[in-house]
Parts: sequence; structure tokens; C-alpha cells
Amino acid sequence: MANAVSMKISSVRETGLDSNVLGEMFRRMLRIRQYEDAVNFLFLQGKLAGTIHQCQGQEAVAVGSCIELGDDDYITTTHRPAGHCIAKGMTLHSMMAEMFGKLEGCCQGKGGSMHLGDMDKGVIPAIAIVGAGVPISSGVALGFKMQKTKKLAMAFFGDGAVNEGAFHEGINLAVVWKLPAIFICENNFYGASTHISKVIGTETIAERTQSYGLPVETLDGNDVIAVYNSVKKAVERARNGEGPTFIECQTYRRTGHSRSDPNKYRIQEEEAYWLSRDPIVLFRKALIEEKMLSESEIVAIETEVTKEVEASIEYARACTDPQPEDALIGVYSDAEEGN
Amino acid sequence: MANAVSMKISSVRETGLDSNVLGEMFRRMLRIRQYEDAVNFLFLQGKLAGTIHQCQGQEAVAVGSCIELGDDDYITTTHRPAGHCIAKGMTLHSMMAEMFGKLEGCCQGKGGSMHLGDMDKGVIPAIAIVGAGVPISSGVALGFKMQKTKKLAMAFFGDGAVNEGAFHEGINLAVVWKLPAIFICENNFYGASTHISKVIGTETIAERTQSYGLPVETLDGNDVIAVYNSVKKAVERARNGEGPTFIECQTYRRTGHSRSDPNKYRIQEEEAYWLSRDPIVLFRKALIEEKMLSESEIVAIETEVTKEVEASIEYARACTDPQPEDALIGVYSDAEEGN
Amino acid sequence: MAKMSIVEALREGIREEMRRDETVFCLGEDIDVPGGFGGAFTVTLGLSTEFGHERILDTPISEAGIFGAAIGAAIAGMRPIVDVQYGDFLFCAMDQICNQAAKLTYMSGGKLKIPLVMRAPVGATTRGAQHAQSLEAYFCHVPGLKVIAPSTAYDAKGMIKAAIRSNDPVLIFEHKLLYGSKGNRSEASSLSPTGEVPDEDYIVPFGKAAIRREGKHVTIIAKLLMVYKALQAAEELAKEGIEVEVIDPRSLVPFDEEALFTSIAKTHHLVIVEEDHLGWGWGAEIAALVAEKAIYYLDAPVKRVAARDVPIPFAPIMENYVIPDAQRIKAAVREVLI
Amino acid sequence: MAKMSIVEALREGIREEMRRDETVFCLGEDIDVPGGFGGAFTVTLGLSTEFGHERILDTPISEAGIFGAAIGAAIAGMRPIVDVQYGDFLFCAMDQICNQAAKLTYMSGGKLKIPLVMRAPVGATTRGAQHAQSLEAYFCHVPGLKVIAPSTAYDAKGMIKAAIRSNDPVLIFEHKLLYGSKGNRSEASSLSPTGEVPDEDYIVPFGKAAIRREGKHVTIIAKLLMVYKALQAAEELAKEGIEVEVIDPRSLVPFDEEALFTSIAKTHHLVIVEEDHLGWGWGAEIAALVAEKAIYYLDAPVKRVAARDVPIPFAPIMENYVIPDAQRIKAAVREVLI
Ligand SMILES: Cc1ncc(C[n+]2csc(CCOP(=O)(O)OP(=O)(O)O)c2C)c(N)n1
Ligand SMILES: Cc1ncc(C[n+]2csc(CCOP(=O)(O)OP(=O)(O)O)c2C)c(N)n1
Ligand SMILES: [Mg+2]
Ligand SMILES: [Mg+2]
Repeated sequence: MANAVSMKISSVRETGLDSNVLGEMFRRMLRIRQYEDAVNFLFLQGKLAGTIHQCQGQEAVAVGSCIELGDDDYITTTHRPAGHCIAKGMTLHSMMAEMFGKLEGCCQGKGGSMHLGDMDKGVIPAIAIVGAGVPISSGVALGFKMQKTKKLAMAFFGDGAVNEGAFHEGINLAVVWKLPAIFICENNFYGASTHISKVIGTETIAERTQSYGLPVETLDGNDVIAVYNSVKKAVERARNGEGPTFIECQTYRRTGHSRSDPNKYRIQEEEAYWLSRDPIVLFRKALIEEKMLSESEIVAIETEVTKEVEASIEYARACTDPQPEDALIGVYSDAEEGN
Repeated sequence: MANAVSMKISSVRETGLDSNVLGEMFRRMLRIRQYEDAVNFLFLQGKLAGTIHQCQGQEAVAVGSCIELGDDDYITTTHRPAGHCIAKGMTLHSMMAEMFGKLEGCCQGKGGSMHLGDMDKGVIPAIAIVGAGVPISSGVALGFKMQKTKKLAMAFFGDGAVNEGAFHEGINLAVVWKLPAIFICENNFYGASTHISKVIGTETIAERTQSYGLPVETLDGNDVIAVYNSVKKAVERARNGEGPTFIECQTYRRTGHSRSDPNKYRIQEEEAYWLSRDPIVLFRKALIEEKMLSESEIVAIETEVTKEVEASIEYARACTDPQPEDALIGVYSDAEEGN
Repeated sequence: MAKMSIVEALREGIREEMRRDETVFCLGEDIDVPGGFGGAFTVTLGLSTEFGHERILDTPISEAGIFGAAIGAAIAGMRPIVDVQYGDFLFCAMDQICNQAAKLTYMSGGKLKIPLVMRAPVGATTRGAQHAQSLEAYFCHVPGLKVIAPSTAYDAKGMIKAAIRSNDPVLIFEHKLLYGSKGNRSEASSLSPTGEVPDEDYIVPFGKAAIRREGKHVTIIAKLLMVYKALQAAEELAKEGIEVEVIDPRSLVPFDEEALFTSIAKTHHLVIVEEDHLGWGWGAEIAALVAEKAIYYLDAPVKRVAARDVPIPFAPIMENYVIPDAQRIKAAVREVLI
Repeated sequence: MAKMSIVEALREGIREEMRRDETVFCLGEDIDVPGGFGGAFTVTLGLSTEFGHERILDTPISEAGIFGAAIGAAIAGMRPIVDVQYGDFLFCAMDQICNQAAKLTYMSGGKLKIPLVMRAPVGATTRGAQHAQSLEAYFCHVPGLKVIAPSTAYDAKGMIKAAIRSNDPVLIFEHKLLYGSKGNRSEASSLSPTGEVPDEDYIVPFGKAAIRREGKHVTIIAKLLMVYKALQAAEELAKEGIEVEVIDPRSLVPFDEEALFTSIAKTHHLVIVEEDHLGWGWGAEIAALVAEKAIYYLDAPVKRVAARDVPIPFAPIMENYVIPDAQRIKAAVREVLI
């Protein structure tokens, strides 16, 4: 971690992306932030059941990773899925309705906050067992490779997940079978309350992972452009049949691990450093400084997103409650088809 | 793998071991070989039930690793346990009786060929689930460390085991908790019929493992002295509280994976190379060349071991068959004690 | 005597045993990181203050690893208490629990002791399918394990102490809605029963059921949260003149057959209630035992009330429908009494 | 029509489906390495000759990894057939099977299909506790899985084909002593039943039991190897004038309740036989179903014959005592007929 806090991110202009795409990236980051803030508010009001694991502060990782992907590239996500879902193009309507447990929710109210997903957008229902999405993601990549497509699979997971056996087994399969897979480790330095330094024997997760025999990188996950640049190369590798890539994106939660966690276990300097580097603020600044978007264009996006989030809440509230008996359907696919 | 086959092993004399210890090492290696050969013979004759996984050719790893250990250092072993058991000091009598399913067997006939063990010699009943012994071994080391003893735990496992999640999780615990643990990987290049090159992305297993953050080494596992020298340092590290060590011992099965496997999947040159380098022959030659043991001393050991193996068979045959109802005892420890 | 919640009773039980025996220690994820949670449901909160971080050992997220390590430590002579944050994660350590912990003693010819306590919170709390399961049946089926499920503070303390002193692997199921955890980690729909807990040392031995309410018309056997749902049903049915006897097995393996048979010899009617899934659930064995050994006591077929056989859905409307409530229990009682 | 062993029938079933549908593929440890075993029991032996090593994919020893990969491939539109060498290793992949494969469809609101076949050999063959278990009960208990257990060549082929065409995760239990594997990997005490298998395409749909022998005095329901032990007992009892009806459920989930109830409505006596452990085993649910829904058909309590509740011991003398045989089945039949 640098000592002098840099508020600069990688050059926005040098990406070659036009302002439409950059604007869309900004919009998605903002959408994530505002959606999550709204969910938090609703949760504290007692409007939502269960628990929440939020990703404010980690928006750059999700958006920088997903912007190059198509709907038919698949991702796996985790107990903290909202950012990835939004970055991958899911609608706030379908997500918010799910949070309210409604039939119009992306999982018809059966999934909830930890299982958001939508196959139309290539989002496998989020897997809330830490690490378990990794081999599944490798399997998706295997399927895509066998089908001789150019599609790829991307797995999101946290720093804590790398100590799970499933991670180990899954990433190794991607290497030995040279699969079109990308592993995005969101290193926010904590697995729940436990600091990364207590649970792995290397400085970075990339060091720990390189020995599987694949390209690895550690980068500033609050720099959406750094994420984008790195993922872009990984996407090319995957689509060209050159195998998997591992990218460690260092980032930070601006919220607790779940619900009302006050983060009392965090290291103060570390927290101060990271909280001062809000990925949305950094990106906004860069967009304006490099003149890719004007202040007023950005404000327009901000206004739109605010409205969109409000609309999603209104929509969700008005959606249909499931009937109790709806619980009984959807267990098997065959049954639904009458075989 | 060297191209010109070297029949030389590390210097026997430079170890500083006296001829008693060296003789004992030779005796144990021979004991393993002859025990395994006898078991094979008995198995083919239909005298033994179940299956067998034998370790002829891998004797140097077991003996080089165990000779420095005491009875109160614990080891975990695998589906291929006989070598480790003998190297750690278990008696042929108790093992052979177990193979015959007798009450006097080391597991009272309940374990069989894949679960040989004897806590009096620090051998945890062999664990036949690939990889599963690794976290258990770390746990033993944890216990020893908490008890502030100098004891250590050593885990034996194969090349195939390193792809199991249990291996990954177990070795990481040893690193982050700096445990008195030694991990001995017997790389015999195959997990059952599958060559190592098909299942990991690095040349050696040491490379794959170093990133956990512990000292690793790859060495010639048919050179008992090389194994001994390396393990000795690892034992010192463990006893001094300096944490775990990983040692990859490259070796080769002289037999099939199990029962009557004819090894048809093996690479011919590789096989020729390794079979030409019998660890017992190499050690015998070195002992004589470096004048640590005379030919006649060695022949004496050979004769004794042959007798010992024969005696163990005779003993085992004469042992007591369990009663069917003996199956019902030994499930719980409390019950036995009447609580 | 002190009034305690179950979470306090478990914590005190662990504390007393850790004081008594220095081989006892806890390991698990986030069990007492300074400033952290004290485990997912605060059972181990603050114990590191007294015992230090060697004996309250925070681990990586590696269920197979830490259960394996606990087994190893037990072999080395310690008495580990290992936990998962949610029972559902037991599946990640399934090989270590079922193939290793449960079998090593036997494989050794009865010579190796595995004094090991495994803790697992169960029950549905509107968190969706992967944080909701009741897993008792899976583990009751494994010879070599003991399985307990305390539902009161008194039992929680007495049984965890018995588990710690046992020389065998014991799996203790704790219900999330019965803990009575406080602060940030309290649960919305929690029942939080508190109860009297003696100050002096005591244990609750395994294999003895508790009769939570006496009655003569019908027996309900129920465990964990369902004990309370059954009591609620019994209360309501009492107003109609139906007297329900409620049995809480507490110890699932070993199971107190006699208490059950004695009760149905009196009531002649049996309803089995649990939060685990119906098919091949814990209750199936209870019904089977009765069908084999005590069927002549009954005047009507047995009736099981259990979670419907679907993964647990998130939306409260559906979750409530899947998990048994007093309403369904009452209907079952009426059915067997017809 | 051709006479086939079960191992041949499974192989041909897989072969036909792989020809029919190029999304079908196999993955597992040592399933067809050149010069190797063709899987632990030769089911996939030689298939790579026709289909190549992409579709007969040898894997690292990583059960969680390969079951997870199979799930992922199914999500990507493939129809994977994944196996473990011994059923006991399913525990290593338990999270992927129970928390992922079984629940993803439901968690998605019914939108995601998981067409996945999982193969697992079960049964005791004097290899000790970790290579011996019958694991049916664990998986029957998981909503979202289908579980089948063919015991004849005809069913093996017809059911694996049905499993491959199913859009749901199907776990197929195969008994080691029924395969009839040849060569190096044959089993000593194998029964090796061979049977007529049609040449033309057919499937055996799930949820239909088979009556293996008709009788009027007592019904035995038994699966896998125990079907044959039950038939042997029936044969012997017939000499005493006791006519036993033997039902083979074949499909465990869904289960054919009707066939069972119809049979006991006729015989009024029921013995349940299995190789799985007694307590909380597969048979418990069968007894429970009868206790709940069909108890009035019976003239005597049900009786279960199952593996005794200890880990499986190595020594044949003890293993034979733990695993049910015709002798114990006959005793049970006599007991219910008293
Ligand atoms: C197998 C498993 N173990 C434990 C948990 C409980 N749990 C949920 S999130 C979490 C921390 C995960 O940390 P990390 O992977 O770094 O992701 P982050 O929460 O930081 O995004 C834990 C321990 C779980 N869901 N699954
Ligand atoms: C979890 C698990 N998966 C598969 C097996 C079946 N199996 C037994 S030995 C073996 C090969 C092990 O290879 P390796 O670890 O290299 O040890 P080696 O046999 O070469 O000594 C396999 C696949 C097993 N026993 N356990
Ligand atoms: Mg994290
Ligand atoms: Mg090997």
C-alpha cells in the first residue's frame, strides 16, 4: 500500500474507449453504489428479510471486469453479488424485486440477497458457499471450450475464498485444461472479520496463486481502468484459447461485512487509506480531468441513476407476493416439462 | 530426470551416522521390500482379502524420512502405508496379522491393508482418502505445539494428493500457524494411472507448493541419504519452532498401483530409468563402497529380514480369527470405558 | 442459579471446561477476532480475553482443513471444539467428519480416541437455500458420531460440557432462533428462551430425553426450535381439551427409545415434528423404530410434520410455508386423533 | 437382444447417448487413460477410442473440483457424466452435490437446468471402512436430486440413459459386486448377474419399482445387491412353503410408493432389506411411509434388515456379520410371520 495517497488512476483516455462506454462504466458503478445504499436503507427500515452483504467501495472491480463481457459469457458470484450482477447488466428492477421476495424477482423470490442471478445476462445464481463458485466457473469454461465457442467464464471471489479446497481444485482444472476462464479475486483484506495476513503465508494473493501455472497480477482494484486494462488482456487470452488468468484486485468495503457490522476489527490506517480512495470519486475525477465526460454529463447520469433506483423500489413494492405453495415448484426441471 | 543413469547416491559417510544406524536404515528398507513381496505373493495365492497398494521401489523415502523420528512423533500415511509403517518402527507381526484379518493385527482386523497403524509407534491408522491425512497431520502438529512439546507431525502423501482441497487447506494451516509439520510428497509420477504432467501446471510439485510460503525442496527419492539429509533439516526446523517444510521425493513404484495392475499406462523410458535405480541396490552399493558396512554384515541383515518376514507370516496364520460379534465393539471410546 | 440464554449457556459451558482442562480449545472462523463477532452467533465472544488467542483460535475459511486439524489435535491429546458458521458448511468438511472423525477409532481397532466437539447452527432464517438447512439426519446416520441437539439453556450448558468430556466425536446442533444472541448478531424472529442454569458444575448425559409437557392423548416428539412450536400447539390444543405430551430427545444419537415408547404406551398416538426435510429425515427413523418395535401401542398411524421437500426458499411467505409451524402441528395432532 | 453384464450395460448406455447427443461427455479420475483401468470398475473402458479424450476426460484427483466442473459444464449446456471411484469419496464433493447441484435450479427460481449424471459405486468388498459404504440415504434426503439404483443389466442401461436425458442432477448408485467387471478389476465375491438387453433404444423411466418375484405371504423390498440376497432367501423359504414377494425399487427418488403399498395390501407383511446402515438409513423412510400411510395393511410390525451400525470392518468374518445375508433375511421373514 502506498503511503502517500494517490488520487490518480490509470489514464482513461489511453484505453481507447469512447465516452459512451466510459459513461456506461460510470453509470454502472454509480448504479451499484446507489442500489446498495438503497438496499441498506430499506434493510435498516426492516423492509427486507434475511441479511445483506454489500459492496460499496468495490464497484471498480465489478465494472472494470465485466464491461468487456457479453451476455453469453457467464460469471459466478458470491454472498456479495450485487455489484457483479449490475456490472454484468442485470436490471435493478429484477434485483430489487428479489430483495423484496417477489415473484418478479430475478429468482422469483426463492434466492434472496445471496443468490441473485439471471442467466439471460450470464449471471449464474450467486453461490454463497465461499469458494464453491470457482470449480463451477471452470466447468462453465470447460463446456464453452468443448462447444468450440469464444465464450468465457469469469469467477468472482474474495480474499477469504482462496483458502477453500474448492478454489484450489477449481483453478487447477482451469490450468491443466487450459480453459477460457478468468479468476477475479476481490481482495478487500478481510474475510468477514479476519485479516488476510492471518490466513495466508504470502504478501499478495497473486504470489500465492502463480504457482498453479497461470499468469497472475495484483492491481489497484479501486482503479476501474487498471482493472479494465488487465481484464481486457485476460479476455483476449481466454478467447484465443490461451488459457486462464488470475487477477487480484485490491479494494475495500466501505460497509461492514454484513448487516450492521461496525467494522471494529479493521486497522485504522488501512481503513483511512482506502476510504479516502473512493473508486467512483476517482473515476469521476479522471473522466473530467481527461475530458472524456463533462461535469454536466456526469450529473445527468447521476440524476438518472437516482431515479432508476427509486423506480426499482417502487416497482419492487408493487410486485406480486408469492403464494405459499409457490415454494413447491422449481425444484426439478423435468417435472416442469412434464416428463 | 538425468539422461545418463547415475547409480551414485549421496555420501553415506558424510551423514555422520554410524554403521548401526545405517545398518538399521538398510534393514528397514529391506524389511519393507520383503514384507511387500511376501504380501504380494500371499495376495496372489488368495490368502488375503481386499486389495493391496504396494510400495516396492519407494523404500528410501519412507526410511530416509522416518529414521530421525521418535515414537512420539506422529505420521499420517495413505492407501499405500506399509513402507511408512515399517520405517516408523511397526512390527511385521502386527502388520501381517492385520493383513490376515486377525485379532492380533495392529487394528484388530478392522483396518486392513489401507488402514495399518499403531499409535504406540506414532502411526495414525492410515487414511485411504487421498489428501485427507494432510489437515489431520497439521492438527497433530497444532496439538503438539499447544502442548509446548518438541514433537512433530509428518504427513506422507502422493503426487496425486496435491490436487485435493484437503491438501491445500491442510498445508496452509501449517504455514499460517507455523506448525512443527513436515510434508513428504512421494512423487512417483502417477496417481493411479494418471501421469503427473496431466494434472498439474508446473514441472515439479515443489514449485507448485512453494507459494504457500514455506521452504520446499525436490530431491531424488531413491537416494535414501538425500531424503535423510533433507528431512533432518526439516526436523530441526520443526523442533526449533521454525515451522513446516515441504519435501518432494521423486521415486517410482516397482509394482502396479494396486493388485494386479500391469502398469501399461507408464512411459517406457521413464520406467526403464527408474527401475534401473533400485533404492535398496543403490544404498547397498554405497554402504559397501564407503565401507560403512561389509558385504557379510549386509548379508547377515538380509538373512535376518528374510527370516523375520517368514516368521511374521507364520505368526499371522496362527493368530486368532475374530468372532463375528467383535465387529460390534470399538466404535466409540466412551462406551468401552463404560460412560 | 442464573437466568441465561442458550448462547450464554454454551459460552459458560465452554468457559468452565476450558478452565477445568487446559487441553480444551476452540477453533473456527471469526470466533473471537478482536473487534469481531465472537463466531457467527457470538457463542465464543470474549473468550479470548480469558484464554488468549492460542486457545480461541481464529482460522482461515477452510472447513475441511479446520475439521481435519481438530481431528489431528484430538489425536495429539487435545480436546478441540470446532465450529462452522452455518450448519450448511458442514458439507465442506463432510469427508473429515464422516470418513475420518467417525471411523478412525474403529479403524484403529478401538485404540485411538477422538475427543472432538463439532458445533453447527441450524435452522431457516430467511437467508435462502445455502444458509438454512437442518442437517441432523445426515449425521445421525454415521456410526461413530454422537449427535446432540439441546433446546434449553440448561441442556445447552450441560450437554456441551458432556460433549467436551466425551472421548468421541460429538456433533452439537444449535438452533439459530434459540440462541438469544444479543447486539448486532441477534435474529429477527428469534424465540430466545432463557432458563435457569445452576452455578455448580453439572452435565446432562447423552441418551436421555426430556418430557417438556405431560399429556395423555397424544405424544409429540420434536427437537430444537420445533419443541417450542410443539409446546405452542399443545397450549392451544389444551383449550380444546386435547392433552399433548411433548418429548424433546435432546440427544439424537444415542436416542432414548424407552422414553418415547413409554409415552406412546400411554397416549397411543404419535406425531413427529422437525425442521429437517421430510423424506429420509431424522423423523423417518423415529417412525421406523415405532413401526418395528412399538406399533401395537398406537391407535392410529404415526404422522410426521417436517420441512417440505424443497430447498429452503428466501421469501418469508414461502419459507414459512416450508417450515412447520404450530398450525401444521395442530392439524397433524387432530388427524391422528380422528 | 444381447446378454450383458451391468458394466457392459452401463457402458453401452453411455455409448449410445454419447452417439445420440454430442453434449454428453464423461469426466472422472482414471476413466480411460490409455493402458489404464477405464474407471475403477471399467465402466468407461475403451470409450475414448470412439469419442476421444475430450469427451472421455481424465481428471486430477479433485472430487469437489470435478463435480463442480460438471455442474458448470451442465450450466453451459453440456450433459456431463461424472463419477467417483468409490462412493465413499462423494463426501469430498458433498458441498457441490448437496448445496450446489441440488439447489441451483431452485435458487434460480426454476430457470436454470442442471442436466448432470453422477455415478458412484457402493458396497462392501473387504477393503475397510473408507471403501465400503452404501450412501443412498444421505442423498435421498436432498431435495433437488434424483437417485437411482439399478440392479440388473436391463435397468442399468435403461436408467442411465434416462438419467443422461434428464434435465436434473441424477445420482446413480452402482453396486461393486453386481458389475461383472472382467480382467484385472473383477471382484472376488461378485455375483455378476448378466441379463438380456434389447438392441434397440429404450429407457427405464424413474419412479417405477420392479417386482422381481411374486409371492403372497410377505413382501421384501430390497435394493442393489440385497435384491439378490432377498431372492436367495425367497428361494430357500419357498421350500418351506413361504411365498415371498421381492420388490426392487430401482428408482429411490422418486420412489414408487404405490407398488409397495399394493404388495403389502396383498401380503400383509413387510421386510425392508438394504446394505446401508440401519439407523437413519434408506429403509427408515420406507418404514416411515408405511407407518404413516399403509399401516393397516400389515398384520405384523415391519422389520428392517440392514448393515449393523458400525463402520465396515476389514476382516471378512466381521464384514460378513455386518452386511446382511440371506440367513438374516430369512430370520426376519420368519419373525414377521409369527
Ligand atoms: C464455506 C463457507 N464458509 C464460511 C462462510 C461464511 N462466510 C460468509 S462470507 C465470509 C467471508 C468471506 O470472505 P471473502 O472471501 O474475503 O469475501 P468478502 O466477504 O470479503 O467479499 C464467510 C466466512 C460461507 N458462506 N461459506
Ligand atoms: C478422495 C479419493 N479419491 C480417489 C481415491 C482413489 N485412489 C486411491 S489411490 C489413488 C491414486 C493416488 O495417487 P497418489 O496420491 O499419487 O499416490 P500413489 O498411489 O501414487 O502412492 C486414487 C485415485 C481415493 N482413495 N480417495
Ligand atoms: Mg474479503
Ligand atoms: Mg503417485
